[in-house]
Amino acid sequence: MEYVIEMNNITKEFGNFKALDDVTFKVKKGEVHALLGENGAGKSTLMSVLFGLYQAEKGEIKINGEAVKINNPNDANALSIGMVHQHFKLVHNFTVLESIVLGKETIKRGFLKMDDARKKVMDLSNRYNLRIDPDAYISDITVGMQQRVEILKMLYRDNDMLIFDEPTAVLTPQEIEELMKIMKHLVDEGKSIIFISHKLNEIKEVANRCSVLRKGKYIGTVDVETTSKEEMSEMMVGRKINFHLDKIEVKPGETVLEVKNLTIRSKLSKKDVVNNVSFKARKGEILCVAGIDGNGQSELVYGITGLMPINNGQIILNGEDITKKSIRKRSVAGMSHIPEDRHKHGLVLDYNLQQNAVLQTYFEPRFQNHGFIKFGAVRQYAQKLIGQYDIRSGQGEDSIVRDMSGGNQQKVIIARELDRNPEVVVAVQPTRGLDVGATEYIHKQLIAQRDAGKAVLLVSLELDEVMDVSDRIVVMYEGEIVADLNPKEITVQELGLYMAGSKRSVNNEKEA
Amino acid sequence: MKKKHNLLQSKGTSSFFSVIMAIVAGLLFGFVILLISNYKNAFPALITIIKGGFTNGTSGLGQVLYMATPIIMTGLSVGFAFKTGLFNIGASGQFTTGAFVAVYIGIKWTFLPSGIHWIVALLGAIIAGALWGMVPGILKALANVNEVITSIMMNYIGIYLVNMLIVKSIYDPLKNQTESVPKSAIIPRGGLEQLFDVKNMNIGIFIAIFAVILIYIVLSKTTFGYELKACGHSPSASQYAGINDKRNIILSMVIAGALAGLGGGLLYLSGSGKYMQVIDILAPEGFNGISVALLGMSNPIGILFAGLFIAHIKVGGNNIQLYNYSAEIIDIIIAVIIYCGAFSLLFKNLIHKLTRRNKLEKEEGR
Amino acid sequence: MDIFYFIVQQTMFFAIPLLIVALGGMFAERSGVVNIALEGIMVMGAFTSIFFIHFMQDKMSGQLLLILAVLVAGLTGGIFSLLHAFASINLKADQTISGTALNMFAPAFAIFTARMIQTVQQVQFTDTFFISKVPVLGSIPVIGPLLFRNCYITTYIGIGIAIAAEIVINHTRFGLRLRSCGEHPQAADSVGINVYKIRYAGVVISGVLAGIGGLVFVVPTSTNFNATVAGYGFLALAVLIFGQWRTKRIIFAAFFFGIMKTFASAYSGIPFLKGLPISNEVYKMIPYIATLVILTISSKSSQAPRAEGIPYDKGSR
Amino acid sequence: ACGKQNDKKTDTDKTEEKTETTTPEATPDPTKEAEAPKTDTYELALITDVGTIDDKSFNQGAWEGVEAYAKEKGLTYKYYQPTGKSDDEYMTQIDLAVKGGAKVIVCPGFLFEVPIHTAQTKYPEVNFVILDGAPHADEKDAPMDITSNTYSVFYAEEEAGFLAGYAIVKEGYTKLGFMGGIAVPAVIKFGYGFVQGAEYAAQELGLADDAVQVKYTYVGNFDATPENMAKAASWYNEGTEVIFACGGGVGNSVMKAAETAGTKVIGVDVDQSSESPTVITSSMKNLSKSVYDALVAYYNNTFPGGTSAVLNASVEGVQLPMATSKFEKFTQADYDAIYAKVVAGEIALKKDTDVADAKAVEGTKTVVELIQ
Ligand SMILES: Nc1ncnc2c1ncn2[C@@H]1O[C@H](COP(=O)(O)OP(=O)(O)OP(=O)(O)O)[C@@H](O)[C@H]1O
Ligand SMILES: Nc1ncnc2c1ncn2[C@@H]1O[C@H](COP(=O)(O)OP(=O)(O)OP(=O)(O)O)[C@@H](O)[C@H]1O
Ligand SMILES: [Mg+2]
Ligand SMILES: [Mg+2]
Repeated sequence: MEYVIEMNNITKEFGNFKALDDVTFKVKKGEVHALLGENGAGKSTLMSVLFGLYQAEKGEIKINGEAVKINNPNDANALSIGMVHQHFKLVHNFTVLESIVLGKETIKRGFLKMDDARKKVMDLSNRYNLRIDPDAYISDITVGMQQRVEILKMLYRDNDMLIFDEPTAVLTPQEIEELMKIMKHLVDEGKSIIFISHKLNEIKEVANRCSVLRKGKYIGTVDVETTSKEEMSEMMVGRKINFHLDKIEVKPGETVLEVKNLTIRSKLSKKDVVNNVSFKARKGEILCVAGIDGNGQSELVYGITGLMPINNGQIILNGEDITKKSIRKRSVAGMSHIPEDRHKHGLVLDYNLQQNAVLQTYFEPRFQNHGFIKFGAVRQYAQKLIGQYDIRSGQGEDSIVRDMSGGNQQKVIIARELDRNPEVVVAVQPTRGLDVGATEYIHKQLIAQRDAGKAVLLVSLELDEVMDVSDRIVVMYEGEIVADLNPKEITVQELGLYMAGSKRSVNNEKEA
Repeated sequence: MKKKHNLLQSKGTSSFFSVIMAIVAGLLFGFVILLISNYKNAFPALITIIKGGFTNGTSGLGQVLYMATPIIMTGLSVGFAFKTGLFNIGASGQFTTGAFVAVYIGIKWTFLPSGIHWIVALLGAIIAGALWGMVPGILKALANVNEVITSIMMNYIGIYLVNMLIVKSIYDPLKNQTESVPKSAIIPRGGLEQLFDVKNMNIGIFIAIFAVILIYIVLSKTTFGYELKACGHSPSASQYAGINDKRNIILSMVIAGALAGLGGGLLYLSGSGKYMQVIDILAPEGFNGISVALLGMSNPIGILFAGLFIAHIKVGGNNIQLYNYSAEIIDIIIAVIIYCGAFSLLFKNLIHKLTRRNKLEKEEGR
Repeated sequence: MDIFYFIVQQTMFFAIPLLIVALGGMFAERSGVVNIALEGIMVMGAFTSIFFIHFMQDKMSGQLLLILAVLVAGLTGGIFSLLHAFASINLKADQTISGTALNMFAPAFAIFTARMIQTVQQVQFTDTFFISKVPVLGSIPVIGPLLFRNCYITTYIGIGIAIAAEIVINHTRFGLRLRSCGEHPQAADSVGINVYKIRYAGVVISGVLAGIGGLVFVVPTSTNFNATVAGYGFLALAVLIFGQWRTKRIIFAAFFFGIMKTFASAYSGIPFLKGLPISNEVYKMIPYIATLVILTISSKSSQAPRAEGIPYDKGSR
Repeated sequence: ACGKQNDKKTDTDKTEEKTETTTPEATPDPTKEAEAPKTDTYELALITDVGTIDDKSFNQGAWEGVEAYAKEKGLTYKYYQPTGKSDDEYMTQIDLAVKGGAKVIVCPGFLFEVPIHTAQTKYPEVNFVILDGAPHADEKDAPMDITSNTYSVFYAEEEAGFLAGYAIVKEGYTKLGFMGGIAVPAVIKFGYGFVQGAEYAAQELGLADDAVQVKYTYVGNFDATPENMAKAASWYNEGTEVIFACGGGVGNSVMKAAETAGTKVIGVDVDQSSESPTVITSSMKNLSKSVYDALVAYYNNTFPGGTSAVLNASVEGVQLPMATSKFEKFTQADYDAIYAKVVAGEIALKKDTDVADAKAVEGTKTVVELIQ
């Protein structure tokens, strides 16, 4: 009984599209098994089949050597399989405790009996060092805690086989580190883990073996220790990936975007989530705003782009004060925005690709004439973007965006925002959840913008990205800018200290 | 061959087929009811229903157009709001206030020259309906109040207010209704009364068709429509794109209200001897508008045909009284047709699957 | 004091049916299905149950008959609502479609069937259910005249339903699961909850309650049933939204609306309102205007169940 | 073109009428015939107005007259229900009824005034009975214009109301209410008569000044609604003993309120005693009898076409159904006596056209409290 999980010759179709084509995937007991593949390769789909969310058209699943049918998550659960989904499955107005017990409630005569559950959850929380507040509402807790809730959900169900679908995409470096520890701890206890990630460093650190999918097909399984990152990524995309970003030196030019004493007060907590922040972004420079999630970066961007009203301060774009200007005016004045939440802000999911391609430009004369849309021009433009940015989807420019894979959805946004020839690009986590190929591509695009003399304001939680791409780094901590750094002069460790608030080099001068 | 596939694939066509299926199902159901209540005449009665407006020569057709006009307008109102993500259940109140202002202007502003009078009265109806739609719009945009509930409230406020105003201004106490509207405010016949054997046929239907085309163009061809639909699908993404979503919510409701208000004006200025009565009943045209919009799949052109169709079989339903069936059967049939509209998704997916398979096979072969 | 008791007693007649039906709507909507068919379901429930009373009143009378009728009404509503559930859950159709269809179907069906059976469309019934004073309880000072005189057993049924609804929604496993389906069905599905089943349950409960609400609406206010519930289904929908989909607030909303309605229709018998120079039509408008005003003030944070109105599709992401 | 065709048709029809052979409207248009080959024909027709045929009131009363006569003579009969309320839609029903072979069409309600004005010339061979109205053109203040194939019937509702008001005060009640549906002439006349009847009885009984109080309102609809029921309940709660519920379904709401309050109701139009035990009497106009009589006249070739009649007590156009009334003090003899006085015209009653509101018809013994 070598394998705890065996998925043999799995084929899964969506309509006529083969998301999985004869995939074989085997996990040994007590290992962390990484699953690697480009966006849309079928990783989540494969795991959903294992977890009973989807039924495969062909193939068989063996758990502990026995052939099983997994028709729904209950079956999976009964087989001791648990899953942390790529997009968390938590109810926003449930408490942490309710979220964990949902589906496996302890009851007495039909009534909920939370006390036992609470005890068990708190025990688990302590044992695995998964810190949570059982009575907090999901909508009020950080993404990191949400993830811990998801993990506790699995543990609460006494699952032995744990699936983590891109758990690190939304975590801060510290949280990632913590998660790695937890995973090792879990494996030490004899549990088996499937770990999906696009980040080869993480796979290198935590995984024992790694299986690779490409376009729905199984490519192979390798031993992580003996395989280099380059080899793995080549397996994944079918070509060599250049991990080193070629960046020519560019001398920053004049200031494009200036933020002066920006303050934003939270409506809920009445706290200054952005506190007297000032900085300048110059032509030919990628300025990165680093920081742990929840330190005011999102609000800062909302304030700059106009999605949130600000309480104090000034925003100046190319010498023009845009503080009170509408979103549209800012956009026309040359501000591009790659938003953090692509589903909420970036795309009208029920519009097709063409319609989304002109979301920021539909009113320009090239796309409309006296208020009438020039459909031919829009189509051509969408086709151009598809070609240029390698956007893949079922029906080309007519695809409804909702049906597209996350990576390709992101590409639509990137294409749209960069192709507008902006003065400044405000990019928030532009590569979140993207595979290495796509990430590389987007980084290159951002650098190209900078080389073309644009200013890029990059907000990222990923230290690698911060260090590799940016020309200058400002670090935000509790709403304030605590450091203004040159990436060539600091180490990742140092940066981490600034982010954690244990070091600061810029003082917050209220009067300035 | 290619052409045919494109045709089948196009959303419009598969919607059309599913509507036809729904209609067939509804009629079958109606037939069963006819059989149950009196099997002897069931068949000729069914034929009469299907023939609908074609039964009585031009007079039947005229009747269809007359009946269809107001429900096309309220249908358009509801359907337009649907397209922009709002559920305008308040078409009834907008219809009533529009009708009142039209009738009021018709009766009181007799100083207007006759070529202008009716136009001003209809404009009044449009404005009144727009205002009535604006209230839910503003409350939704600025205070986050669900438009369904405000529309329901506005329906009742509308009916009571209009009743009060009628009694204060243009009341005929002998008949508990408004006074009659002078000829100058009646919508012109445009020669239609000669084409159709209905005394009071007028160009209202053309005004409705014009509104349909206008809304169709606005929604599908203009940037304004693009914005409105974007707000309907995703307010947050629209906001991100610099679209003023609050303004658009208000505008959507204003336009929806204006359409329903115009419907009220068109009906009560039709010169058909229709009077606004002082009675505490919500105008049924508003709720029929929901049916029309759903049957027309919120597509303006679809709504036009849905309105005509419902009027058509209602005329048929009226005629089956001669076979001793009660006209309620028609409501049952329409209900079933709308219900079967729910199957359209199923049907559409089926067509989609079939055509896609063909397409893929073809592509593979290439 | 008398007039105060009177107002409370009258308020019950408006508030209780609204309450029951709005709570029904709550179960559907918090499971994720919008139910605008409440009006139609009320009509159906009232129709069959009043018919039931009509036929049975020779053989029995009083509270037993009424309770049986309540069961009939609930059963009818539950069955009728299955149509809505089927269309909006299985067929994943737009939920206004079947709602509108049911609203249209019910009165036409009631009239048609009544005429088939008894040639007239009104269904007559004899009211043997009125309780002028509940034994013992009716004699308690203040509480007695307030709650236990001039009433119907349906009032207590309504209050019982409200209490049960609060408990079920907030304190049972079913309630927890129901809420999860209305907020995030994918989450529910991923922990092995059958979203379809839960939603069916939600819709059927709404049907049962709306059916009962139809009967409860008719019994204290007329001597026959004439295929209409006078828009109270839509008002219940409004109460549901006014109550922000929460039991306690719905109770408040229903009684608020009920008391406004009582003032509006019984002002001529209420001393302090009688003298005011306000016309009948204005009084009629007041409940609706008051509701609008309160909503405007209180809606900023109102949030419908997030997944409400969105058909759940296992495959969708 | 159409107009001409119509003219031709009526010409042929007229010639046919002379020969009096087949049903009217049978020959002229062959296409129409072909389209509807097998429809049954109905000789007597009634078209409902706002209410339905079984409204327990106005339409139903008229329908019962049609039904009674038709059954008696073995004639075919049928009612038609308009799809909407407008002159055109009523006209459509008249067309349909004619197509259905109607010889006599009964139209209850003043809403038919304009449509019948059109129809009486369009279908000269068909006879029309209009209740509560008289045909006139579609213009403001147009005078009555009635042709020989139309018979217009009004009722002296004020007399019916008078009888009810008189009887109820004689019975010993002094706290009264009048709850009208909508303020249309018939309803107003009932109301005024009711107040005047109460006053008359109070005078006879020698009651103190202002001894009889009448709450008086029009609720604005003809439906059974909780609002109407609450309104009635509030009156009863305040001490009102009897309410004259004068408006179709409103009656059901009032009866309900009376059932719970243990008070009384006066019904309207038809004998409503079977609706509820609280109905003490009904202020009836003899709808069915007048329709029946008109039909008898038609088949005896004495159809009073071209005239408009007001059916009052003298022709038994109004009454209280004494047999089903639940009076304890007010006797048949009392009824006969007062009825005779009304017939004799001894009592001058004010009508809707005479005074502005019900306040103006109160007397020394009666106070009317108008509730607007
Ligand atoms: N419900 C669905 N309906 C249609 N197509 C789907 C569905 N779910 C997934 N797909 C398609 O199947 C393919 C595989 O998707 P999947 O989510 O498994 O990719 P992934 O490897 O997890 O990618 P990512 O790294 O972006 O998460 C994609 O092309 C996607 O568009
Ligand atoms: N995400 C959240 N964040 C903060 N507070 C919340 C959140 N969700 C709910 N609450 C608050 O918690 C309380 C309980 O919420 P819940 O949704 O159970 O409603 P409730 O008050 O119990 O009403 P009902 O009993 O009628 O359902 C409410 O007062 C609500 O305002
Ligand atoms: Mg994935
Ligand atoms: Mg709760």
